Amino acid sequence: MALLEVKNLGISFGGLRAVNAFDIQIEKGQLYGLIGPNGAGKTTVFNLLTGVYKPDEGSVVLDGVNITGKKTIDINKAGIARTFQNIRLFKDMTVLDNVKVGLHNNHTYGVVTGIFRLPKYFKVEKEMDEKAMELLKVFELDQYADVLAANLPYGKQRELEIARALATEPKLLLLDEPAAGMNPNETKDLMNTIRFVRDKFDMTILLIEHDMKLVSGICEKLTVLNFGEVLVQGDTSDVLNDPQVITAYLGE
Amino acid sequence: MKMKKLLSLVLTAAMTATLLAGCGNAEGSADVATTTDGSAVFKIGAIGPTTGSAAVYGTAVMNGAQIAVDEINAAGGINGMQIELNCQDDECDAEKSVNAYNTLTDWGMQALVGTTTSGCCVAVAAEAAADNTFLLTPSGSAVECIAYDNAFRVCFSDPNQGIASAQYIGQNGIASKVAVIYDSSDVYSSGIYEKFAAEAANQGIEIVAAEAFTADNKTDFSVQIQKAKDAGAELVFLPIYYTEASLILAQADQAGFKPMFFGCDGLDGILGVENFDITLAEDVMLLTPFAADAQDELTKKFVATYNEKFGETPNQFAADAYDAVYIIKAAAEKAGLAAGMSPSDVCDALVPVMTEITVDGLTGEGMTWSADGEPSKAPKAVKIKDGVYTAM
Amino acid sequence: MKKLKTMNKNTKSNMITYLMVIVAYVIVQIFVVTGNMSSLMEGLLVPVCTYVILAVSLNLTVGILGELSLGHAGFMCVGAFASALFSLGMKDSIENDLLRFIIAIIIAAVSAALAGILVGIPVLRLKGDYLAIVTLAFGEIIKNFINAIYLGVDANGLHFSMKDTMDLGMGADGTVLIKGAQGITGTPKCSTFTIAVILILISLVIINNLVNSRTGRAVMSIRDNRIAAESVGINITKYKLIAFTISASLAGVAGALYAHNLSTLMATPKNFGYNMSIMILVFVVLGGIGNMRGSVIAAILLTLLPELLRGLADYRMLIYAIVLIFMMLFNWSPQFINFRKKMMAKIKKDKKAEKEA
Amino acid sequence: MSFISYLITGISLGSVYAIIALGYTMVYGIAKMLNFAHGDVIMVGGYVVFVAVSNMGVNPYVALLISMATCTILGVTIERVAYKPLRGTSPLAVLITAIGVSYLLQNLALLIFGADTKAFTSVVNVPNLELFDGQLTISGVTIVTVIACIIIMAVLTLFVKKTKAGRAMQAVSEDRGAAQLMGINVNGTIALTFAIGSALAAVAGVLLCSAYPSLTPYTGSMPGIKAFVAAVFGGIGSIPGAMIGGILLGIIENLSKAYISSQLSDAIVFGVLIIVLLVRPTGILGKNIQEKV
Repeated sequence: MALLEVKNLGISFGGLRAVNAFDIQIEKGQLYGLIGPNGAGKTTVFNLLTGVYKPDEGSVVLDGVNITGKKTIDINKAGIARTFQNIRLFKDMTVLDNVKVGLHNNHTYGVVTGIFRLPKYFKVEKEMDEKAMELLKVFELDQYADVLAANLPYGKQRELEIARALATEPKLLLLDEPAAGMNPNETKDLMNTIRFVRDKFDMTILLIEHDMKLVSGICEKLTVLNFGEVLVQGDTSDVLNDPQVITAYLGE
Repeated sequence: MKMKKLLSLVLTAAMTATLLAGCGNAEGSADVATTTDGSAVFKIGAIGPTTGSAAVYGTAVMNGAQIAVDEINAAGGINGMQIELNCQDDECDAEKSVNAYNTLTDWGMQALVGTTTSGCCVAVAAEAAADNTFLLTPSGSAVECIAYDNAFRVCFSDPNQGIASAQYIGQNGIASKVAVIYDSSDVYSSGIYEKFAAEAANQGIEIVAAEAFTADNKTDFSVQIQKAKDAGAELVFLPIYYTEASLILAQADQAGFKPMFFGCDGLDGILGVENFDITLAEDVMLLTPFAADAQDELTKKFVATYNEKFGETPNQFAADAYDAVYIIKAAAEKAGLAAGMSPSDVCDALVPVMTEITVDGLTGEGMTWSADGEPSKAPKAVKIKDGVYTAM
Repeated sequence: MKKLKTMNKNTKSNMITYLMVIVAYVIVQIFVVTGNMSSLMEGLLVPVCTYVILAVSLNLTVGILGELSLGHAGFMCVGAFASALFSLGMKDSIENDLLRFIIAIIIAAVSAALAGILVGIPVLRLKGDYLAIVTLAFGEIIKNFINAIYLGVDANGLHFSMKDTMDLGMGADGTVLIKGAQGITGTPKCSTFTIAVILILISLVIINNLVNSRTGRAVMSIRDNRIAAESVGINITKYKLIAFTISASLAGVAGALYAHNLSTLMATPKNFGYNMSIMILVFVVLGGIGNMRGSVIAAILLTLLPELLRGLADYRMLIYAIVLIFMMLFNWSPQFINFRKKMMAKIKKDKKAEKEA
Repeated sequence: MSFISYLITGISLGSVYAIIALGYTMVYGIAKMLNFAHGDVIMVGGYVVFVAVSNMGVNPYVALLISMATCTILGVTIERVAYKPLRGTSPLAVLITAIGVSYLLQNLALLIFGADTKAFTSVVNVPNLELFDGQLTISGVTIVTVIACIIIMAVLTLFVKKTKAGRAMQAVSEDRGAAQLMGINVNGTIALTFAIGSALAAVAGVLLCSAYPSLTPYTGSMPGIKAFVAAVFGGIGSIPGAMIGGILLGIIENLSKAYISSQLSDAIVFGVLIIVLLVRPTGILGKNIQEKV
């Protein structure tokens, strides 16, 4: 059974059909790409999967659990974490704290424990620090641990978002244009990092991307979205050579 | 980082300055109480709001006290001591009032004229009792203002005014259906209203409408007026200050409602509102110990001096404060106060003689005091006729 | 304003704040004991502490939670009345002043926290200026409501009315505890400088520890980016409410201090209205949003300022207003900040030059 | 009959709130700041007319123009000195500065005019309207205020929609940065907004004092807050919203005074505000802006 099974997902905004009859199946460990022209509804799909929007119809099943229409936080707890197209970090918090927020639900103690610094506080905080530093090291962010997130270089901010998402220990990671705004060298590094993350954490990744080099370089399967509907779906090389896709991208 | 350092620096500077100021003051109070030219002085403090929405009352108290002090000093002072007056603002806030009181203590105050408003007075009275400082409030009318042995007042108490008003209306058969419009957020107003309502029952007066307003809501009275009108009130009792009363009179006129109006001492001053259409106040009755239009020499002189100095007609607060200073003078002379006494000694000397003195003032002739601090004087009922007060 | 922070730096900075408070306390105590303190300053000690607690507690809402609250005085009001009522009622039953006051403070904290939850649940769904205006509205409602409460006790038990004293219908032996606009009179004066400073320290410890805990991080993540916080599984409503409630509860503690410092307690527009809420906000903004030490300093300075200006008589509040505007411009205007930086740089340069010379 | 009477007085009170709220809402919509000093500009407007009419014997209508001119200059000066240097920093900083300005104006007025209440001579001399044999009286001020309110709202709406300066305002209000890029003089537009807002404050001050003829340095503060509530009620930033919010507020206030409790009317007004905002989080006519993810 696939890790993520989405069937017939759809939503309208004031009469406008943003996403229609969207189906996707992602196997565990896959690196899956979601592409399409601007305005095709890719980010809307992410928002539907993560509960930012409630779908008008269709179902989303993650690892056998139906998460259709659930709240964002419950979906995160069920195992989906994401990054954002326009970076959304906790800007006035340190890099380390950004990741520690991600660890929030898996390393717990109560409000009172925190306020009175009971022994459990020190134990759990130590665990969190270790775990967070481990994650930061993956992205070579450990040297920036005490820097405010807002002061990080752009590329590093994107990586921090991924680290924060990973901290929630998801089953499925959604990356929304992770290479946007990066130069070719940074993109190359990012491709390696994404692959490394997949291998190290045994992660399943769904990503939206415009950079065809990145998409063709790392994605195993692709879904092309156009005007809110699935145009083509399949193995990366097949999809990229499909005439419909070329037409959709270049116009007629 | 710099920001923090800067702030810390400012803090340190401020703390040092504060403490130094503190030292200075403390030393100052230890000085022998003399004026610059070497003659002995008696230090009177006054507290009232001179800023904030109650500023008009505090300012009146300060001005009234100042006139009395100037007169007394010109006439040779108290037992040869010149009076020094120090007025402090309390913004009509109990906490600020205590600050003002402490400021005066630092200055070396020997007797307090204050505070002006009831709420603040209750707080300051507790402090003054703890320090054993003599307190004479010109206008703090709430019962608790003089709960302590060292506290006396010049004005009537709230219950007194409420009962007297109900009795006056009932005994003279002025009206049987009465509406009350009062300020429920004000100690003075709600205090009078409660006693009035209680006494009204005894006098066979029916209260057909009791409508409140609050400090936050004192511009529009159309509803209260309409309700009084609908209830068929013959008389509207206004235990409130003249600022709101002037609005009520104007709005009642606009609404075509023309009952009799009856008020307490707070209403005095209504004719002095700059630019007020005094025809609106025609036939308004009030119980007041002071009327700026009274024809006795004392009042005429006071009003003239006040007008000349401050360009306004004095109200009852100014008269109370003026009397307060003279009352302190009378008591001090009776007790034979000498220069350089500590505030506590002054208090011990003044308290017992307060029940022995009789003072003729602006707000009453032959005023005497009981040991609980209440004055005994007769309220005058006056009616506004052709824009002037006339005795009823 | 935002500085590099590390765990260690944070702890260090907090320690400096605590130390500052303790040193200030010791210095002041020395002055008091040696009799070198003016009555005015001595009288101001407890109020200053009250405002410090109010400022740091509001900073939790404004700086850490990132929501503008204009109703903070309302929670102070709840705490003040609840604790004063308790103290007045138990005056004879609990002889020990300190014990009674401690219970009163706890009652104040709990009742204000309850008010915080009640207000917080609807309010925290709103955003920005709309949230601000609704907190203002709640603050005014609390004040308005308390002004209309009459509560008395006699042999038959408690009597309650929203109209007037006569409506209570009490027996002859009854005493009125809350008398509408006249509020509560005769609260025992239990607030001392020492207790007040201890309460400041407790408030600071609670807030600083909270900020550096899992809960605090969750709250700050909501402030920085609500959507991202949700995406990593932070329960927005829960953490907003926790922060808001703790903030309200500490305001209630400040209210207890306030109530037990004056023998009269009335809910006037001046002390519990939006004016006061705004005044507390002024402390927070002037001291630096999210900066607890700044709040402490600003609250001290701005409470003392109008008292130190008493010598100016009529011009006092005018000067105060001008100083306030100027301080805001000095602390916040980009031009001023640049100017300050330049001056700093110049001074440093001069010093360097001096050294080299 | 008394119900209708309460309703009419409510509308009268509400229309005063509405005029003040119009100024609030304009400034908020364009400068995105809560100008807490707005109520005090109203008070200044009132005093200028008072001095001109009572002390100098100027014709009331000329006095109104003088007052509008004074307030315009005052408003623009305040904006230039106190608010502009803080543009682009935290909105809280501007809010606090506005409070400082509010204190400043109140205390200046206290020093210049004293704490005494001044009885304001009504500028309006329209006779009262008596209906149903005098059972129902509508005062002249009410009629004038309501009409003035409608005219001002209409003119403002036309100004914002049809003129170049008005469209510039709209642009600045939508997106300040983009407006700047399009060559709109943002600072000029904001100054103009303050000028108009303050001129409106003068008119509001005169009508407020004509309806409630008592003038003190603190006259403006409570109506200012109420009008702010009214502006939020109607949807802050929306011109018709301010009008609707103001009038509704006045009606609710008077009806709750009449039928529920005159002591608790403020609590009820604020309670209704809270309920409205919970149902419509941006007020009655406010635009609901969804944050894009």
